[in-house]
Amino acid sequence: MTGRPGGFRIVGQSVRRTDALEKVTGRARYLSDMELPGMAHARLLRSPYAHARLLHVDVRAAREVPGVHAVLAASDLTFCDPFYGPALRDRPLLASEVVRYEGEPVVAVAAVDEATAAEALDLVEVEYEELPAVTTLEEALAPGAPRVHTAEPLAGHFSDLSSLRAKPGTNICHQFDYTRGDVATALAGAHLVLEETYRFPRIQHYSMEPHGALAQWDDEGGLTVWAATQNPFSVRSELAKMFALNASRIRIAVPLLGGGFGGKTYAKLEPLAAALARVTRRPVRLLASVEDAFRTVRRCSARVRLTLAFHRDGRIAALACEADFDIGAYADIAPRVIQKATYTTTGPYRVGHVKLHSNAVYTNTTPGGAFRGFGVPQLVWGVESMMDVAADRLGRDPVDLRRQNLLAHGEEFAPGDTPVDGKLEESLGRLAEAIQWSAAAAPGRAKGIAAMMKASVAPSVSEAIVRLHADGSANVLVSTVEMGQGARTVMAQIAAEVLALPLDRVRVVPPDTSITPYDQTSSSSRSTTMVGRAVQEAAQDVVDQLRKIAADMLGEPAARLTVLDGAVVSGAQRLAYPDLLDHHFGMRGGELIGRGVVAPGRTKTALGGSTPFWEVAMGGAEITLDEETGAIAIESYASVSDVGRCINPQQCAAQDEGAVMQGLGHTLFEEMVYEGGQLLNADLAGYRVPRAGDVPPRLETLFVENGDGAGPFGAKGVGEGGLIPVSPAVGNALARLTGVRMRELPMTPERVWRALRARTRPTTNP
Amino acid sequence: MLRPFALHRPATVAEASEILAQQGRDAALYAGGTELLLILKEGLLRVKSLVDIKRLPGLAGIRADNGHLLIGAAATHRAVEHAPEVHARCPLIARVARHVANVRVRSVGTVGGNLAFADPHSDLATAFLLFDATVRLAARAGERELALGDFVVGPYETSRRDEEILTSVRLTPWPAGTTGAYVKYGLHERPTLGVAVALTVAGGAVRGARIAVGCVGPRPQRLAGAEARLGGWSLADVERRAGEVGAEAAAAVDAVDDLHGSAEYKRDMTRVFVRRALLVAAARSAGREGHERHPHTVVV
Amino acid sequence: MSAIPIRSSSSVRCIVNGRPVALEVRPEALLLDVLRDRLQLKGARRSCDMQVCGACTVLVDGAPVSACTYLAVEVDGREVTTVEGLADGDRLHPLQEAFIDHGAVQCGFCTAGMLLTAKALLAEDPSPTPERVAEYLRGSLCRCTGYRKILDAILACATPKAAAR
Amino acid sequence: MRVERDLDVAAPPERLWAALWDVPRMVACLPGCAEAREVEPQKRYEAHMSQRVGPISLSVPMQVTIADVVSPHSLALEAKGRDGSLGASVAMSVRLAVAPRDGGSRLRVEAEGKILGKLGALGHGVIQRRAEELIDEFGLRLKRAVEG
Repeated sequence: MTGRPGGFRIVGQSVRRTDALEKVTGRARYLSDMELPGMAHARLLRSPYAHARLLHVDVRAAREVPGVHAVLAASDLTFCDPFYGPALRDRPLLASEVVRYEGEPVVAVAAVDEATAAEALDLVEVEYEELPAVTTLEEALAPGAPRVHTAEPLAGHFSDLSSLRAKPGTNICHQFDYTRGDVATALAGAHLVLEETYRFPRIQHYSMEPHGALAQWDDEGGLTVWAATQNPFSVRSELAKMFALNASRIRIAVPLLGGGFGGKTYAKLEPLAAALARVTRRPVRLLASVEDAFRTVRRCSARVRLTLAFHRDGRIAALACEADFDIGAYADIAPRVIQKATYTTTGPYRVGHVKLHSNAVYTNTTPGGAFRGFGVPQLVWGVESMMDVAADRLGRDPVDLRRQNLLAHGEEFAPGDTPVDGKLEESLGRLAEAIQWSAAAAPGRAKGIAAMMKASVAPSVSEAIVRLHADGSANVLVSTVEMGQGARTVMAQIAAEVLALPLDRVRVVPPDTSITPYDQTSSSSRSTTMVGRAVQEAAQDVVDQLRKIAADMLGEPAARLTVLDGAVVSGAQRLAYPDLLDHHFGMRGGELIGRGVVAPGRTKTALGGSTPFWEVAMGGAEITLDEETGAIAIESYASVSDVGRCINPQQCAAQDEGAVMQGLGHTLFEEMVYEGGQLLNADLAGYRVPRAGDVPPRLETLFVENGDGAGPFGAKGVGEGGLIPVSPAVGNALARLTGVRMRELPMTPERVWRALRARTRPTTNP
Repeated sequence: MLRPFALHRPATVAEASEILAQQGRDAALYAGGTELLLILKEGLLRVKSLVDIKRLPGLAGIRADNGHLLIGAAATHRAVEHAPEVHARCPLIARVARHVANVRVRSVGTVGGNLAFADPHSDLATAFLLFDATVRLAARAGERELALGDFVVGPYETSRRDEEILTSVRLTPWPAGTTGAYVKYGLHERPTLGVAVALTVAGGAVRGARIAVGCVGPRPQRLAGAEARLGGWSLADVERRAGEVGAEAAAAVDAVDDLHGSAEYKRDMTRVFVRRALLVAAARSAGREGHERHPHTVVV
Repeated sequence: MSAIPIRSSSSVRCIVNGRPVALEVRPEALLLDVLRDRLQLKGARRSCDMQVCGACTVLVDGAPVSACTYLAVEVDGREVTTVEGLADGDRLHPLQEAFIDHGAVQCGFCTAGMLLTAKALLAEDPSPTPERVAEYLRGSLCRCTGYRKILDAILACATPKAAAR
Repeated sequence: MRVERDLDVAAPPERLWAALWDVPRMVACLPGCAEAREVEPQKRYEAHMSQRVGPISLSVPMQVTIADVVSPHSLALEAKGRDGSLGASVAMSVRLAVAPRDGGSRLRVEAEGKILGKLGALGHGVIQRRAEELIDEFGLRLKRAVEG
């Protein structure tokens, strides 16, 4: 298409990140670095109770503190819709009448500085009447359980969730069902039927940068919010509803993010910052602390009951899944998490008979939402553990059994749904080779593997604009958020490749909804595929315009012209871009604007849209165990991702190394611990994230590159997949080492120690 | 964010004590601040004054004193890690100091602050117990010296009176022929368990044993029963029967449930790590260094 | 040393990134806030706010400290180095170069603290083993990279053992 | 946290019961509790509770409500309060049951409580032990008061 025949100039190269220099010199700017003249600082008063009636909120004394600009309680929010939420508008900006989780905001204050704001909050008097709380799935699903919500909230703004199926009279806020084939008959005829239950804990994203927003209203009633968000357009539509404003009057600008991992999708602190800014008539910055972040969003915990049946020859006969996801006190995007993840429970395997059911269950805990993997890790933990249980029972090799059941390249995931776009067998083969599966493990060691296949969000829209300036440099306008994943670098690479420009002639503009075009979200591993393709199209649009101008100048058909090193060439003739623009506009000025739109639209599949690509990742762990303490050590880990093509191999490796380590976190250490409705470890003294010392001595990331991805140059998404196989790979290795099958995460030393003590029979594994 | 306070920088211990006596619970002693500033930021403690004692003359010193090792309360962990006097007299303490918390806390945090805060999940107090540590408390009225075991009375609780200042800790170096080890284990920021052991061997037999266990309970403790069991054992006995001592220690230790683990688990880990620590000490006594590596475990 | 307590502001003179600085600071002012809000040195960042994560690491007289839990008055008479002071003009510090080359930078929120901690380590031990580097970074958290590339970058800046002797 | 204790008292059940029903006096047996007074007879009381955990002092005006009485066998009360400066809320429910035993009586104490806010999370692990000590001391003082 472009570039030198047979290869690429920039795509496929590990070019330096375009933001690396500013980041190593301390010049990179994040939300917390932003200040505006007259800016007020906001703080929140949070509920100490998991569930309580708000009898009385008295903010009078707080308002009297010198330097306080505004103190808001729910009753003051008369100037806006006080509810928000992407799936259900069930979440109040400030608790009204009832608090539904410990840490829910009750009062917000904006003051001249943080100290004054804190002083004011000390003077707020709140009278609570404690109500019985449900903090576990068991409590929430018990007959007659206290209800977290009693009123039906308004529908949110997502079409795929327009028909949320709550179960009236219970804490179930949404149910998902999917059936294919006839599971009952398949089970009856199966050779082996396994039924097991797996549990996944509540996990905190722990982005190094907590949430934050800075809001300012202008004199014409327009609103600007600088937000640490992964999807500015969702924030915009939330604020548009809340303040009854046209989208065109709202501007969401996004600086660099200090990590996201899904925790910064959808509105979080932006509505409160905007409300405070409205009342104070000045810019208001609301920065979350780490403790606040623990009370803002988390990963949904889950209890997953799986039935997995096999034919005698090892083929999967049927799969049934009953999953309960604990989504906390407000829905956030959890309804989509549960249906999207549950729909792909069968992962990379061919399963004819499938019956899936999942519940999104409210509890009195921090709301659950999106988190790297979007519900899939919770299910894969169970399914991939059971693949090994099955291999053991069938006397089969775990790699072999998986290979037998893998979907083929081009095979539809489900009838009418996106065909498999990678070569799953190749991934499995590469993995087995990388961890030397066929070689016996050394004494005291064991290996385990796991595989996963995940859908990206659909329907999905990404748009891009490429502007080629008169001097031959270019801007790429996209709303992809740079949160560490390297998207800005990758977009620049794609544009530079197509435009035949050096990388330093291309600059990607930071997201700003009033300037950069629509993009649904920077999540779901979708940016390289969707936005990347839009950038490719937009750049190609510019190239086509250039060739047309050149064709006009040269009197040659445009189709015969190519671009090379910043010029359109035809044989020995070379027309540099500035000259072409000069000719076109008749002056040194003007610009060529290219446009790219990627919008696959709706389909008739179960969720109304077919994934634009399949994210495929497999992982293999080799472990040792301190049998006396129960502590697992990961000696070696190999991760294989099918990415179609690496646009930037170093950044792909960086993504997967990070994903594996984050996966090790929830596999071995991480868990938000509640007692009596109180979160006990909302800080790093009690919540343990992986450290440098936890990196396995050998950590390898491999990529399958067949150029068969749906994205630009045959690339596709990466970033979530690497995290997902970690838990079952480690659990499978542990089972092979000890005969002990763990079914609950994290596999902390104490939990493994207990399991080892309860062990009744020695391992039957090879 | 910290709420306002006045910062006092007294020139003498007497002056510092005077301020403390006048202000009582409205004043807090400040040295490294690594613990104090945290609870102040969290609003769990509100004071009108901080009394900065780290500049008091001599308080940061580390020196030999009549055969003992005297560590000034304001000496940082980092200073302890590097001090030649510590390496010469109580080398285990230098090694323990090198692994306290993280490098930033070690740069700033002080020995006195660590002991006086009495966080049950701390390394130093456990290791100090092995050196029959005493602490010196000074006030206007005079000084007193207390055994460390009498000073730390519970979690975050010491017998320091409001007007008293912990000025130094005195360690008694081990007799010749003594080797020791400190082993800590844990997943979280602070250890789940710390075990310090020392064996004095003469004529091929254990003549004295010291075992201290910390972090698992309200305060670190010496385990006399377990120590006594080792008396007269040969190094071979220790290597063979260390598990018995571990079991004895586990039975004697006071363990509590917390986020670091259940009391039951901590008790069993006491068994495991007392044995492991004894094996390290015994191997060192026999002139062998090197030990098996275990996850989440630091051996010094 | 003075018997008169510091109740309001006191004057602090120090060297920040090689330049003399004189400031009036209140006793309760934290070094991190003074650096970020008064001196506009935004490279040190607040994350865990409890000395565990290392995002706010700066060097005081060469020693790494958590600026989030460190009184600004303490830097009086001392030398402070922040990430902004690492490069020599336009010439990056070798650690900065190595972090870029090894892809050790992702979101960048931990980067300043990582660089300064690594600088302190290499000053103390120019030829650390990989284990020593990992151990020294115990209090330096990164949620993006998985650490592998950070460790590689730091080790690339170590003096080879033979040369160090 | 939860604490359960059985305590033998060398006094007849009636005397023990009478001592419990003297709520201000009974509440004052809890270490750190002072200024106990009656607000509404046999229904609502007030007391002030102070506790120290190292450098941290908790000072809470408590409202005590009698939740359930099965005279002369058992008494359930609930107490709650808040330390505004620490942002810590304390909530307790205590059930005291009296039964005859070997000529004397046996008092069963079942206490359940929580401290909400930062202190509660931070003190997790420490608070359980402290609560046990408090209930033990409460039992001793009550016993002394009744037997003496």
